[in-house]
Amino acid sequence: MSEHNHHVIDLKYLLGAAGALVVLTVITVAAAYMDIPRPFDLITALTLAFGKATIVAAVFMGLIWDKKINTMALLFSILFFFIMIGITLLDTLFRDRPFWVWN
Amino acid sequence: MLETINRLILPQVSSTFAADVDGLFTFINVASAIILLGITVAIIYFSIKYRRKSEDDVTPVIRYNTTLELTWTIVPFILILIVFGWGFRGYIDMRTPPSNAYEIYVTANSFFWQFTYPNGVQTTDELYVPAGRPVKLIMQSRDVIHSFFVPDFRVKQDVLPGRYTMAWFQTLGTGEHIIFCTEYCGTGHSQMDAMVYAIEPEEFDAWLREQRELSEQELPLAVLGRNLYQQQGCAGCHSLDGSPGIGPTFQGLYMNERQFTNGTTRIADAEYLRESIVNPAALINVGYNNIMPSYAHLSDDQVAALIEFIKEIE
Amino acid sequence: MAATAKDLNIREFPVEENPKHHYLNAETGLKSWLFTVDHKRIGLMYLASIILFFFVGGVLALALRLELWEPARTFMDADTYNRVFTLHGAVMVFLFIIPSIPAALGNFFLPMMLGAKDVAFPKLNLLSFWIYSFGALFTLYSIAHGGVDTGWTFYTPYSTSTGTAVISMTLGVFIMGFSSILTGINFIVTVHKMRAPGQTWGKLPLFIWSLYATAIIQVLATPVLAITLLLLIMERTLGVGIFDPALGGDPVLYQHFFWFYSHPAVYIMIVPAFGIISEVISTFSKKTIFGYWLIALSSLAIAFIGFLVWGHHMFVSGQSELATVIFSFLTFFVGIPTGIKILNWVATMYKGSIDMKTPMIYALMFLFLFSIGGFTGIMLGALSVNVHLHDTYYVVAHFHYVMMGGTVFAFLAGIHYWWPKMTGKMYNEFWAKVASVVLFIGFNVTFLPQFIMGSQGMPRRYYSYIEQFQTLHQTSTVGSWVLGVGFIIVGIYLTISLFSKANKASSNPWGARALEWMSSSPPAHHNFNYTPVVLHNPYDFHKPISEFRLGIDGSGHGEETESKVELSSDKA
Amino acid sequence: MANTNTAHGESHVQHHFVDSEQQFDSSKLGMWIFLVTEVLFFGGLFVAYIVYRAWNPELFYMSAKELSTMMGAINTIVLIGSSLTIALAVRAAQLNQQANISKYLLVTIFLACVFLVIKYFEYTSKFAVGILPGELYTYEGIDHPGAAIFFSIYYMMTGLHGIHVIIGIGIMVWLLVKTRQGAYNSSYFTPIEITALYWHLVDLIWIFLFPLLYLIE
Ligand code: HEA
Ligand code: HEA
Ligand code: HEC
Ligand code: CUA
Ligand SMILES: [Cu+2]
Repeated sequence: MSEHNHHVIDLKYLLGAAGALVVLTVITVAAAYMDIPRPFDLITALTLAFGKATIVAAVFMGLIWDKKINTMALLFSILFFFIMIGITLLDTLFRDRPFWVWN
Repeated sequence: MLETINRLILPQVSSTFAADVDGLFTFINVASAIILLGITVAIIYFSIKYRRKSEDDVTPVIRYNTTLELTWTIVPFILILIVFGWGFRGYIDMRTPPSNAYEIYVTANSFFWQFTYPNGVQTTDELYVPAGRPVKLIMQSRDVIHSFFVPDFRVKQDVLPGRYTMAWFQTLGTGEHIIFCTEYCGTGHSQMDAMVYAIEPEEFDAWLREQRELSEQELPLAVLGRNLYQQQGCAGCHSLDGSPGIGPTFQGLYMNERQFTNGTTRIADAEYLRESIVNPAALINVGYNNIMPSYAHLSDDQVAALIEFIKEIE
Repeated sequence: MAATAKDLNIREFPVEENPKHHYLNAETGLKSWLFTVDHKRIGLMYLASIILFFFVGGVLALALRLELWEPARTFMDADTYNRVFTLHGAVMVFLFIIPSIPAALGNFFLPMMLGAKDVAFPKLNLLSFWIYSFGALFTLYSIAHGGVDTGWTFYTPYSTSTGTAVISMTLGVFIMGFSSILTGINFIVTVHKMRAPGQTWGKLPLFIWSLYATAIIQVLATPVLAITLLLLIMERTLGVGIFDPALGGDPVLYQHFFWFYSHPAVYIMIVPAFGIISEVISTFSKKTIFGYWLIALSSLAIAFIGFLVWGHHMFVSGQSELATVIFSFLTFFVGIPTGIKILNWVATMYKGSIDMKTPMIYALMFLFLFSIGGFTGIMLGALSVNVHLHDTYYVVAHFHYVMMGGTVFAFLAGIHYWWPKMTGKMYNEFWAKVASVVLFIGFNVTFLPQFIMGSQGMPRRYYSYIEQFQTLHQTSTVGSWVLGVGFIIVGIYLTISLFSKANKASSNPWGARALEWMSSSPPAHHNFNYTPVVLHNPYDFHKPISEFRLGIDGSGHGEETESKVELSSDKA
Repeated sequence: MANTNTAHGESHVQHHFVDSEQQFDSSKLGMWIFLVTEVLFFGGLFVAYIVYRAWNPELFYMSAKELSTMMGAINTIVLIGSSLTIALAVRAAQLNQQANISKYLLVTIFLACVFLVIKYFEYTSKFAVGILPGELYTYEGIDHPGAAIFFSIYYMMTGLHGIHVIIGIGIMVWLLVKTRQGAYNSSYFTPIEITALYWHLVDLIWIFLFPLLYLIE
């Protein structure tokens, strides 16, 4: 039990994670200077950001070794954020498409 | 009998979609009443039948019953699908004006309604529409959010600043109907009512022409001022007979001494009146709030007309 | 918690009746209250504050109703009226009903029902109470500085342009949000980590389940309210323009933000009430609750669906029609888990041994009144009907039926149910029954007419109205006086019960089975002098009561437990 | 069931917990739930961002150009570094290396301050040309009527994030003082652990702010 909770994260994971984050940051900036066409530049940037976020959460925050419930909490918050933005966009993106324009 | 009850609790049916709305209203009421009656009867019956007889009563262990649980999941499920579908259909109607609808522009202000007809005629707090023809309202607000509501038509739509919203209706005949503002908009919210007059289409055309001619005529300044007083909504806040309102009465205002919240006083001469109309925030009368909108967009002639009109009210 | 029952020396612990030492006299003096970390005392302090604010809100309501006696002015002017209804709504929602059941009764009973000594973070719990008080002070400050006239919804752009004390009021609500979040965090962790040995999720009292679902909503929704109010404050101070059409912003976006919190918030108000009803109906029917898991999980279902439907407050606001239709569709689905609860409660009474004590009367009134409130919610969710009824008194009646007829009646049930446990005193049963009937009548006389005038088109937030509605308004006003009389009776007999000597309550006057009843009345300073062990579902009335009083020796104080268990020092 | 190491004498278990295991787990879960509220708190601003971006994609491309990618990138690296050092501080505590706890906390605080200093230079250079939030906005370099809104959102997001950094510094200074007093060791380091979680979240949020605000060209 104790080892489980008080898991001491191996130094190589911590340093590895930091290294990976720096590399990904450099790639993010580089990708921004390349002329990737419109929607894809954003998609690249966000994919990279999600990758970095996963590293931070998994290694630095220790979720890999931690109780599942903590990971669930984080995932829940993200789910509800997506609910909030997703449903709001159903309004803001579709305002100029009312029924009376359809016929 | 349902019809009688409906007449007691719903306003008159005066537009093409009112009947459908009332139908759904009745359906939900009846369905709810049946379920509620069931629940209530069960509660009362159980309370009497199974009342405690002694402190040692032993009760059976009943933890679950799949049939029952399924029943009271599925029956409500079916009911809500019906309610959704019915409401959806009615709503689509309300959002789909026929393409031949007669278009009127509506501007909401704190606290009055302005209606602008295709030929440029403007009215305030009085909406004339041709009876039996579809009418589409294209609405915008000058300041905060208001809402356009005619109970007799079952029509309601918020009116927003910086954007058009739309409502439409078709009356079933001629008649007068009240318009309410149903989005809270401040001090005068509950006085922001107006009237719809549905008149025969021929009569309507004649009315529209007459208004057009009237507005082109040369009128004496004070008369013009009186019209502006109605059209610009001054009437919503300023009375002419001394009765208190959202703003000070115009009765006896001219050349009277005014007291301001910053402690100064001033005689209400023509220049003061002009300033009060164009830049009302500059001096605030004691006992009133700084809520009068600026009328800087009025032309000099119009302001002059208003001042002449105010002068005459003694 | 990992230990199984047979490793431990389990035995029955008898309850001490009329204890000399209990949490109320463990320490004395004002300080022992203001700086206590005892969840029971914090619960009582919340209870006192909440009752205070209910009366403030109630007196404002009486003033509103009185003003509506005449179509035009009765005794206050339009600006005052607007401030009064805003304050009534804000006080009732943010200072009374949101903290009511969770922070007062929940704080008191959640740890006891889990057999724990306290919530997981007692200091945070105290902090949460102080934050609440601090936020309440801001609200009082804004009253003193001219009040607020925006309605409790603070809609932009009106709220950014009106000259009243909007900033201090929103700041107050913002601060109280943190109090609500802290309570939520505390409850979630406590339920997860501090259950008594043997108390699996299937043996939790339903009140705990409902508080758990509520806490999830609090934690997920309240931060959005906080950021919304912060944006509103920024809008007023810096003119950031996100909600201001003049700068390219969008006022409807504000409404999304506000209702993303405030719709789930209505379930923060009602779900704990459901928990009380489960306890009361089962206890006074002396019968196993029918459909335990469905009642437990439907709370979570309501919490989840509740996050998907906020736009039903915005059907005519100018949001896209696509969103409107989807919101309406989703709205109805809350009705199903709610209905499951209601019908399971009714089924619990079947073949029970029903004892019509005051808490039970309130619970049954709840079933009736809340169902009306719920059905009229369905009515409002129906698209074409909502267009007609939105922002009329029909909505006002709907939400008073659910909040007052629902939550407040359940709250009254809860207070009467747990009064002997909290205070160690019994109240006068006769007067309690009289009051409940007076309240029931008063409530319906006040709010039934509002359904009718709303259907006829009477808009809400109206200072003056057309004469056609006068009779209905006057009926409603008379009803509000009856309500006032009812609450005065409640106040009198409860106060008397506190101070008279002859009415000591026994530890378990209703013969209930949940853990809180296995402690003395009033409970000991640390709730239990042993570590309770749970074997049965809390509604297993067919099991002898002695099997609900099991436990293991040792007060469960950390140090003592540790001294008993062989400690192995391990290098992590 | 309580395998707690009490070798260091003093017990940190509060009376209502059964053992320190339960106490530690509870604190950690509590912190994670608090982080959930933080995600949704910032989430509101992200919603505003996404909605306005969907309405005015051009504006967001134009405005992002005004921000200094270099400064943003350096700050990203700085925060990543600080995340590493605070993780190392936790590790040091777990291994009972008192001196290292202080050392890593100090570095973390230093990096956090670097972040703020860079942010300060960024803000002032914007203020100088009249890029201010909302009504105060006077800059004329961006030819778009909604430009003020982008920068309102920019200031709200980075400002709120900055406040979190400042709060983080405050907590870490307090941890440092307590560490020096010998309050933490391998059997009790909960405050360091949960502060680290908080700090990582601050980092996480910046990881999204950086590409969204600075990089969309
Ligand atoms: C405790 C608070 C509470 C609760 C529990 C509810 C519950 C519900 N509410 Fe209510 N509501 C409010 C508080 C609450 N509401 C407030 C404060 C406002 C106004 C805010 C303002 O503008 O100021 C409001 C406004 C409001 C509106 C907007 C009205 C408008 O402004 O136009 C709508 C519209 O859909 C709505 C719907 C519902 C629904 C569908 C439920 C459902 O959860 C109800 C579910 C219950 C049942 C359905 C009854 C039991 C079920 C059965 C017995 C089974 C059989 C069921 C079926 C056949 C369906 N509510
Ligand atoms: C928990 C929520 C809650 C509760 C319990 C109540 C309770 C009551 N409400 Fe409330 N109400 C709201 C929440 C609540 N309300 C909200 C959110 C709004 C919307 C605001 C807005 O539009 O922004 C609203 C709006 C609202 C309106 C509409 C105003 C308008 O739109 O113009 C009305 C009008 O009748 C009203 C009346 C009442 C009445 C009569 C009670 C009664 O049930 C009150 C009963 C209580 C008492 C009667 C107190 C008893 C006390 C005494 C008897 C003490 C006597 C004291 C001394 C002598 C010192 N309320
Ligand atoms: C929204 C309500 C409102 C409307 C509409 C309104 N006013 Fe006013 N008005 C006020 C208030 C309130 C005051 C007092 C506060 C102040 O001095 O600014 C006032 C003050 C005045 C005064 C100074 C009166 C005095 O007693 O010193 C004049 C003149 C005036 N208004 C003219 C007009 C005219 C002309 C119109 C229409 C073109 C008009 N107002 C429309 C609310 C309104
Ligand atoms: Cu205009 Cu209310
Ligand atoms: Cu709702």
